[in-house]
Amino acid sequence: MIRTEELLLNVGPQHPSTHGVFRIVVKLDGEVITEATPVMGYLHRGTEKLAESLNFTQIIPYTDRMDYVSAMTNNYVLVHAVETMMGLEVPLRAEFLRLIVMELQRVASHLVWWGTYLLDIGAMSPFLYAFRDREIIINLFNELCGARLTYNYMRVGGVKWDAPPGWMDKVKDFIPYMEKKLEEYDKLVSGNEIFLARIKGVGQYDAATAIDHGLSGANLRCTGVRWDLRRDEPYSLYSRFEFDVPIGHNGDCYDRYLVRLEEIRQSLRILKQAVEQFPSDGETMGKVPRVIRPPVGETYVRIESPRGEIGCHIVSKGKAEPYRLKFRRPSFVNLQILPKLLVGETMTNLITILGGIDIVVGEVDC
Amino acid sequence: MSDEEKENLKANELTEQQEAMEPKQAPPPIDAEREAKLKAAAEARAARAAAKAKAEAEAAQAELDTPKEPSPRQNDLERYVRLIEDTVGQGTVKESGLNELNADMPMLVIASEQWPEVSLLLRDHGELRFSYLRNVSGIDYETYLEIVYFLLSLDNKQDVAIKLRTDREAPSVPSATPTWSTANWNEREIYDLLGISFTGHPDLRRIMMPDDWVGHPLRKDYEPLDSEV
Amino acid sequence: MELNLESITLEERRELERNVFMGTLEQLKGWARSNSLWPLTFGLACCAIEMMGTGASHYDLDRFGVMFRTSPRQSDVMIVSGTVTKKMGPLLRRLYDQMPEPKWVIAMGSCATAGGPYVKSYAVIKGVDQIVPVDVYIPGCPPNPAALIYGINKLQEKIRYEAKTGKQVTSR
Amino acid sequence: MGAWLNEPLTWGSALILFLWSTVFLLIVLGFVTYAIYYERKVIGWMQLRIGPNRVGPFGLLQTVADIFKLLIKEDTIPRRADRLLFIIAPALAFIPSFTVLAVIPYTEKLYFADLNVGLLYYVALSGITTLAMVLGGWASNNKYALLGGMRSAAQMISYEVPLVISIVGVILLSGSLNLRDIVAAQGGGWFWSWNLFPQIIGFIVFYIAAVSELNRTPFDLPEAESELVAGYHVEYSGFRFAFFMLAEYVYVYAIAALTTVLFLGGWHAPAPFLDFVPGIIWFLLKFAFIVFSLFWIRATFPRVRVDQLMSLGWKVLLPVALLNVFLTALYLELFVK
Repeated sequence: MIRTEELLLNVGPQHPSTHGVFRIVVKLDGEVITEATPVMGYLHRGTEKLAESLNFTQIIPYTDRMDYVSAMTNNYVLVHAVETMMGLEVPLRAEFLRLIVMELQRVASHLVWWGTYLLDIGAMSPFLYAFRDREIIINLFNELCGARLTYNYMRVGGVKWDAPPGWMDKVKDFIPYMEKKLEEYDKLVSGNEIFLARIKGVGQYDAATAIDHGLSGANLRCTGVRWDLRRDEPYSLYSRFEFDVPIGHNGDCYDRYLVRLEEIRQSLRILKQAVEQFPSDGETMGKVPRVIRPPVGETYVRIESPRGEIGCHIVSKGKAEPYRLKFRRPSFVNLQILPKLLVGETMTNLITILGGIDIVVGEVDC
Repeated sequence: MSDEEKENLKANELTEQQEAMEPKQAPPPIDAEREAKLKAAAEARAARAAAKAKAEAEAAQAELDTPKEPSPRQNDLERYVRLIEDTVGQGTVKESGLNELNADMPMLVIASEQWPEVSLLLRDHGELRFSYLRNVSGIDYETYLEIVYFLLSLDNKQDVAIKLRTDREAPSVPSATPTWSTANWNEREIYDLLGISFTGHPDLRRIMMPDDWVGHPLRKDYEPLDSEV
Repeated sequence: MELNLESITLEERRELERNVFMGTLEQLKGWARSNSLWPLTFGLACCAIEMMGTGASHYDLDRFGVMFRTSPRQSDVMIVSGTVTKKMGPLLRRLYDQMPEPKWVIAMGSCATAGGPYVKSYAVIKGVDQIVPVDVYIPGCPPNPAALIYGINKLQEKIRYEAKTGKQVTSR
Repeated sequence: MGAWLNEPLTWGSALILFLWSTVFLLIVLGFVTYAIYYERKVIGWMQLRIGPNRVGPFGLLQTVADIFKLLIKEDTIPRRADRLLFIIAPALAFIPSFTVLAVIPYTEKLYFADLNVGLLYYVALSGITTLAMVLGGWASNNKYALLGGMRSAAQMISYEVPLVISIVGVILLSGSLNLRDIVAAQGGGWFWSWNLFPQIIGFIVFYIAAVSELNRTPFDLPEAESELVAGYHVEYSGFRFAFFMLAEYVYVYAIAALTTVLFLGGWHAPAPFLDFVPGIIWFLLKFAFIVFSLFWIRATFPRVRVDQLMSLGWKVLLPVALLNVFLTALYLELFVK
């Protein structure tokens, strides 16, 4: 008599493809998943509690470490929230610098995603190509603010450092370089039969499901919902620039892949215009009181991070420290759809789907 | 502000700083000079407070004098309140207002018993269609706990914030997970960190902290058990 | 040359007593171990991205024979790259226990060294050395890839030094 | 060498055979050492890296250090593992991989065993390694290892079928299972008389199936790093792990040599006027090219999924291989007879 039983498999927290310390407990019937339970919190560091005893300038470095692949956008959401509350004016040059670094960061973040996703699927080389090009952006940031990953660049009312001489030219040179490389990547990967067979039709969901689960970013756009906060709720200077919001139609991993690649192109397009229009001189720091004390009340601002809608909810009691600071982390919200997608898939597709959602565990757990 | 006043202010600040450095219950004055100094400082402080109060009063007066432009969102707010009160019942909306700090986003405080009904209305009503739940925040206001749902209608491009309030001792509100799946993990997180239990939630477990963790870290009176580790 | 056996110190005598052959064998082992440090892919937080960057084209850890292994059974050194939370601590210890001897630990970044910016947090372990013995601490938040390479070089130096002299640099 | 095999076994001949195989083992070990080094270097260059360059001149001693370290590493056996099977598995993986090398002819003179059923012998023995992987995966008492072991069993059995059938065309053309005869049949003249061109379909099927048999990218599912951590050898450490790696690279050697023999004309020069170059050089050149192409593929392709792997094996490769046999037979029947 042959007895069969389901296999309970622990994927993570130390697993090469969970992108950090994330764990999924899956029930396997052969190689088919019958139930998946994500377990997180292995990187829960209590940022929100820590922030309650720090003043706003001191919180900025913590936002870097939340989504460490895209630190600049996280910087921005916090300073933007405080500026909204206090009604501060940001000098044009500073706003341009912010926008440029945010778009560069989007390119860098998508590159990391691209490389690691291909690594998950089993191709080694794209990872190294992606990191080579990311290294250029990192070097640009390093020149600008002296850090490679956690920049602590933006301040309430402006930015900390002005661009060093010649920096903008380097950005200008980078754009055509990256465009050329993107074509190369397309040739190398996007048409690969094995790759297409691996991701087409995998992890499919429709727009209603995506909205119900509160997905944002490429995860929402891949279903055909044209929703990009840069376009629909413009912040910063995005209304000045021309760019498209790429959408997919099938809502599968392949569409997510295409949308992200296209987003890199659109970011480069924005960058090109921003570098053109960059004011030749001006202040990089607005008129800001020495101690930043937002008025009593609360505000919720949201911007488009590479992973989706990142929001910041500040409750202030008129002190230099926030009374309560809550971040809406796109990775955390996007991940919720995972258990639903995994049922009935094979072990191999688990990796494909999880990678396609593009999470950063620091942000999931905060 | 004239130069003289500025100097005065500076001097005041200095004395205040000096005072701050001294212990709160100052020892009885020994010499006259010191006594005089303290007295002067106290006087200056009183004067400053008076000036400040006056300025504030003036500002408030000025605000009253120039009536604010009615916000374009005012109509929306009234519409939401009317719709909810008409459909669900009078007294469902306890408070309502526009949040000036947040581009006049309408904010409604809902009686938590009616929340499941209201949530369905908000999602499904043809005029509202708040199908997208952006964020759920939990806040500990020391006297009560508050949960804020930030909703968005992708069709109308309108947003609204819904607040629920509950007491601190046995905090419990109905869950919004049956309406928006987004609420699932967000509510679990609030349960974990603030200790609010959501009735009707399909899977209310701790999400961030280990299952055997004691206490709810985001409460204002939270004391960690093992702060040395 | 005449050797005065009376005047040598105790330490020197111990050194002499160590068999010459054994000495070279130990050195050979030290050479092999130090040149083939396979770290466990153990990305925790921000530092993991820099660790990945160090493995990538620009810095290329493969030059030093450092090859990331995913199974703890096949790895020699654990690079703790990031914040260790109280939830993660027991698992980290278990992974360390699964690694075969001889094994080393590099605490990469200030979080792993002493809690870093999260030192006041309720959920973070203030230094991974409370759980596992650490050989090399690398400061930085996150450390530059060059700093990680320097840390690995220091660990190699340590392994060779211990093999050569028989002394322990750090207590375990 | 062949002569020794036909004589009655004496102590003297046994000793000589033993010495020969030891020498050969060392050669194979040398190959494995430098194949790994070569792989790391080549893939490094393809990925714009440098690859190992610190240990010894140009990093030449890197693999030596790696192997030595693995040998002196602590040997762990999980407490709840099946000890006997756990210990047997690495040896069982290595022994057949080394044994199959006996039938490979390098030149007309240089070969170890002149078996009439050389090809059959190779295919039969190499199947045993699958067993070792399943055993290792099972004995580890680890779920990832079990999944890896199961995958490898399914994969290797599925791909053994097209592998063998793709060779049938070669056997038909040369009319022998003896590898020396197969090479001899391809000789005499230009490179188009090699089996590569008449048997191009067979070659493609053989090559794909061979990559799969080797568990290399894009068919490295049994040890898929990003899914199963390390697959069937996840619990193996130290020299037991080294044995698995050794077996893997010896198979690279074996498959590269077999491809050279079956399809690339063994020791024959590509053109008659190049005959002055010794045959062994030609053999090594072709052999090295095949090894390189295996590494090249590894740096290029992503991994396929289990179900796609199976359908490729059964639905595409097997029918194509059968078609190839049919076409070859038809050709022989119509034009040669």
